[in-house]
Amino acid sequence: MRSRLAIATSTLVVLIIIILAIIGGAVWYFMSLQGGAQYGGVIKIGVTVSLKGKFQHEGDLALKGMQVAVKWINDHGGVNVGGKKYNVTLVYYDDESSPDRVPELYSKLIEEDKVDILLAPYSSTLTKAAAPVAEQFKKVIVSHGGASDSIFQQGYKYAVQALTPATKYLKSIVTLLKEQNDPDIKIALIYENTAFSSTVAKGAKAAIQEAGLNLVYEFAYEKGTQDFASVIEEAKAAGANVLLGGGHFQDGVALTQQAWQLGWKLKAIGILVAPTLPDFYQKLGDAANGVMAPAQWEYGVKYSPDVAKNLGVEWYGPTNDEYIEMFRDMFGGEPDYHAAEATAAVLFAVKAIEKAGSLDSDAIRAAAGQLDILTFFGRLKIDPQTGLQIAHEMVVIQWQNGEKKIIYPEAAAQASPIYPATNWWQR
Amino acid sequence: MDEKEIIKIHNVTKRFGGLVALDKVTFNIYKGEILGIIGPNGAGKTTLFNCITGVYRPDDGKIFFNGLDITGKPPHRITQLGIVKTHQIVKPFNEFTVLENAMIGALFGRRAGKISKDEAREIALKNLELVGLIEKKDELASGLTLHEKKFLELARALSAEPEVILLDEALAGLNPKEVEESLDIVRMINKELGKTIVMVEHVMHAVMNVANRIVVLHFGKLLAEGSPKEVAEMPEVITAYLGDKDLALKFVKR
Amino acid sequence: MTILTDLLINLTSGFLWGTVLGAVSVGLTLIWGVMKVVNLAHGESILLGAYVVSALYLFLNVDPLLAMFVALVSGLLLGFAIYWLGLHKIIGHVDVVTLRIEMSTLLEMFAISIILYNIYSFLTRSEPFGIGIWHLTPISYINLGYMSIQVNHLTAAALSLVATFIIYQFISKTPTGKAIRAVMQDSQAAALVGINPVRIKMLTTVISIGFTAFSGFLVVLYESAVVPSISYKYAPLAFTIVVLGGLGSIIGSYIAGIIIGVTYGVSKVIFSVLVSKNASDPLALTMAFIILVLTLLLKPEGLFGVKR
Amino acid sequence: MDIDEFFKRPTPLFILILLIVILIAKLLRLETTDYLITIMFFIGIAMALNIIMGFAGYVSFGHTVFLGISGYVFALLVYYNRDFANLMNMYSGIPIFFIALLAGGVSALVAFLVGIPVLKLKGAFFAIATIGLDFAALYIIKAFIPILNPEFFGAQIILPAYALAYKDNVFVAMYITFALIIIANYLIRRSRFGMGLLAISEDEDAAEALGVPTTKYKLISFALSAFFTGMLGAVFGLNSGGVDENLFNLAHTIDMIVMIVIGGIGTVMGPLVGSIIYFILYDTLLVTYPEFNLVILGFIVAVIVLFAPRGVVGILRGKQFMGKKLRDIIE
Repeated sequence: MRSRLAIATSTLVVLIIIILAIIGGAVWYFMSLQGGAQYGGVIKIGVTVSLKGKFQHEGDLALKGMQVAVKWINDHGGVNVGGKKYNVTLVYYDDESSPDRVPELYSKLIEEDKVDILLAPYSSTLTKAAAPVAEQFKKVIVSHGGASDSIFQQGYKYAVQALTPATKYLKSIVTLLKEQNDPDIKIALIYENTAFSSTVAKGAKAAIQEAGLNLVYEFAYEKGTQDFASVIEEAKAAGANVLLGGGHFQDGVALTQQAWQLGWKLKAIGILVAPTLPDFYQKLGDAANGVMAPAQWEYGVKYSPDVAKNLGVEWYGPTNDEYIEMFRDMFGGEPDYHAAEATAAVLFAVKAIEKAGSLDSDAIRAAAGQLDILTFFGRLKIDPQTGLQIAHEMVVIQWQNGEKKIIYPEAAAQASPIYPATNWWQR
Repeated sequence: MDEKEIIKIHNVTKRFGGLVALDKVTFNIYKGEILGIIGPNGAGKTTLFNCITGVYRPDDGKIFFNGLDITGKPPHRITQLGIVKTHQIVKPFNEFTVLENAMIGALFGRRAGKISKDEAREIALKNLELVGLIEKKDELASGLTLHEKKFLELARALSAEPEVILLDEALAGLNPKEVEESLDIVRMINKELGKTIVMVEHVMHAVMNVANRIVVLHFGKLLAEGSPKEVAEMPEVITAYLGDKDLALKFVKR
Repeated sequence: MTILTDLLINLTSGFLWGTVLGAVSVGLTLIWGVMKVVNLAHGESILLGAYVVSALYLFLNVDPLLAMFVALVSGLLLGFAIYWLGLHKIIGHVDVVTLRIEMSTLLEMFAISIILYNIYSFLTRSEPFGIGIWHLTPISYINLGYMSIQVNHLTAAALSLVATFIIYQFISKTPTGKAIRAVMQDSQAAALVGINPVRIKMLTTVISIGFTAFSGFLVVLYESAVVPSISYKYAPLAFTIVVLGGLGSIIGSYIAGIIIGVTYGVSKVIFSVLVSKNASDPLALTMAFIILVLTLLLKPEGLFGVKR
Repeated sequence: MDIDEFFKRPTPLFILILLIVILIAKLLRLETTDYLITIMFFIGIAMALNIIMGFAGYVSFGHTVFLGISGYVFALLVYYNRDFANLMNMYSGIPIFFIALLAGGVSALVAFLVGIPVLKLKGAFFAIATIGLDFAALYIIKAFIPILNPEFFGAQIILPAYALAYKDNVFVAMYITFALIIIANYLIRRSRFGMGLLAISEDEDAAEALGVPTTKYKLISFALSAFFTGMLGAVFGLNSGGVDENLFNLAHTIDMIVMIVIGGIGTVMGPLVGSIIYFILYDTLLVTYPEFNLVILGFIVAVIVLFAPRGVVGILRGKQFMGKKLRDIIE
């Protein structure tokens, strides 16, 4: 009795296994059929965007930026790869701003959707999770929102960057300070203790040292800090007369506001992120005047096909006005630098494919290393070895009488810098 | 009943803050007897049980079990050595079946680690049979009546195969018929299985009837010790506890 | 700047923050002490008040000093909803809260916290939202000589003291308050003298969550803006404070809050000397949890709690 | 146990089928490797927490602390030791499993040391203490990791390209870890140890009085649970290209507890079924109501706690099927 039962049950298990195997085999067969078919004439760009969670604001803009780029390319005859015309399409999933499922979604993009090239997700936390997948499947991944350079120092072969790396964020402002030839500059560096802001600060420190300027105070505050009174008092006590730092919008506003309220006399103020947004002036009023900020991209930048000609590099993509108009048409809102970065990344990726003349990742990566183009976003060229962006320059803006003006680099400038910031220094 | 002591309680003192719950209590428990511990509320009966089973560590004094010093050993060690307690407020494992409850006793009792699950099941079944819960073996313990839960406690304790069983008010809350049933089982366990039984009890007539010997605690002190009859006639016991001599004797007679 | 000044500054700001922490913990100590319900949605209850005040200020320009009463009312309503929808079925008719029932309420409050947290995240897109550095007077700083104190911090501290005093008076003087204390000490005995336990449990939940939402106003006043994840900072600290102060003790919580705040301030200075300035903040917060574990082990009834 | 009894019980059969299905899905590439890794991670953490929460009844709210600790240990090991990093892609990824064992061991050690005092606490106090532990560990990591190496800004460790494991190898390591955890769960549930733990979750004093060495058992189960959680954290950290403070995020605790509560505590099948339901729900809700999927999940948990405190499997166990009490066969 007992052995009969055993035989029956083991037969059952074997049967189940066989059935599962047959189903599995059939699915596999049909999938391989599908895989074998050619998607004639379409280049698939894969990406995850954060439509939920802490990066949803940036993710939303980035997605729109990518969609503008895709539309522009297709409207302008697609892209020429090895003599054939290809259209471009975007395949994306929501990563919920969490690194947990990023690897899964990227391998889905590669294995199931069979995309040809990847864009990285927003932020370095998510990029960190996506890059290994790209590396293993040998897909080029273009970073547009991960300004931290650490990824590019870890020897990833297929990761390339389409925006200025974080280490160079404050470099332009430091250069500007240096150009003032003021012997009495004492810098305080007060920044948010996150991967991005810390990297910026590290780059700033190197730049300050290189410029021979004087760093007298440094402090990294925790994410979400709103109260800077004690930090400001300490920096004041250290004799600092230039403030560099910040992190995100709220803390940038609070830092500036409290420096103003506590009567800190400053010759120059350079704050990350916050001053680039119109809200900054609305919240701070007169205190906003004189405040500088680095930006990846601004409305009034004057990159154009003519500039490209002068520089001797190829122009690609929409002009600045064309871009803003397209964005408004498609989405009704205004683009910001998050959108522009993403647009530029798509342009860079597509141009690299065109230059490679094939969809082979190694060829694309090699071509990307050789690429040197100018777009509405600025000049794009990567280090052939590491993939780090080396040509794109940050613009510097300064609030002057309630208006945001581009003051650096000179080629793109709308106004000259006000130094020292009179309202802050002579009060 | 032989006169060999199985548990020796020597000079045990236990204080809670300023309150002395047990004050230098010394007495013996003999192998094979049924010992009743009585005393008014707060006399220290439950505290004494808790000291024997290791729930509390005495502040002073020693407790020996079969000559082995068990003072301050953790409760599960003492259980595995052979002393098991049933709880005043029943504590069945509600989500376990009746059988599983009893099996826990066997698996972690005196032969802990040396007993297979099948053996444990056998023992559990035997003890459930004994207390009359065999028909309910597959029901969840949460579904039993209070009376049945008390029997389950007993079966669980028995399954640990102890030498000594401490019954903490096992009869409280039962109706007279159930008390009689319980007493029969207690006697049977004592006689047929040869277990030593110590009962703390409020149901006076019951304990006076079933016990071979009585220990009286009063405000943490040992007041008297002796056969039920002797104790009932001791003047100090009567004044302290029983109040009325006639009443006391009535208990013994019933 | 000398270490001494540094110490003085951090002591002061730690004290001020501590008063806010104290007020934040009062609601938690009530519901935990009286009903054995560990309100895992405490952080979300705080956020409710913070968001109500901020939304009224930003969208309707209501003065936060008026809006704080709306925060209180919103908390009372949330408490009412939580009791009848979430807790009543579990604890409404039990006299003795066993470990198992305690775990059920814990999980129930946990589920409620998930719901609220994600609603907030959705509504605010997880971005900081608040009343900003809200000006009570034209001068928003008071100079103490060795440091400047933000007026909003001082206001928060003052209001926390007043509010805690009021709820303390309420619990110790009014008949309802006395009934609540009776249930806290012995719910079975309280039932015997004719106190309706269901009513008291409901009231406790309502008052506790209401006060917590009110304290959310203090948090947003102190922090100027909040993000949902700030509940991960305040709620664990509130648990620590309640344990330290003793379950059910309002005064105990308030004082424990100040102790934690001051410890935070002082250890921040110490760690910035011993380790590094950047590491001092996280390490100072760690101290709170070391205090938590030590309290649980050495004096589980807390500083002002009743030993049971 | 003889073969007969084995097949009369659906639990081991279910485990076996689950393991086979994952393997088939991998070999036939029905799903991407990363998806399978993610699934195994989520089911795994629920099963790992189940050992302390489901069996012993101690709800460890700060359990993510062990994901974090082992994740960081693993990342530091392969970051600083090229030998480890090189080993990872040899022998089909088996070495990853062994390094994860090491990292899990650290978590187990921490759990053991912390458990000695903390497991004396009951119910809510234990839950709160573990939350405290999680935050304490998080803050300590945030303070010291950046000091350790200036490259680790914001306590984020990005693994160098040479320290990346091939997905297939990560799969192998994850698969072994996963199988280990489920089988351990099953064996524990069937063992005397498991009976003891369940008795503890029912009534700790009664269990101790009946001879269950409660202190020892709680410590072992806490350490085991931490060990497995840690192993998953290590392998998953590797899969995410490095670690950051997100690993300590209580959001993972939400995942674990929700899975266990949906499925039902005290069983092996509970969290298994629970995590599968959770995964399906999560994915479908994510598609249909991406903004509210967690809100809806919260409601589901709230309702389950109120009306079916023993979860889906708990309901099933109360039923009869073909004259047999399901309680007897669903473990």
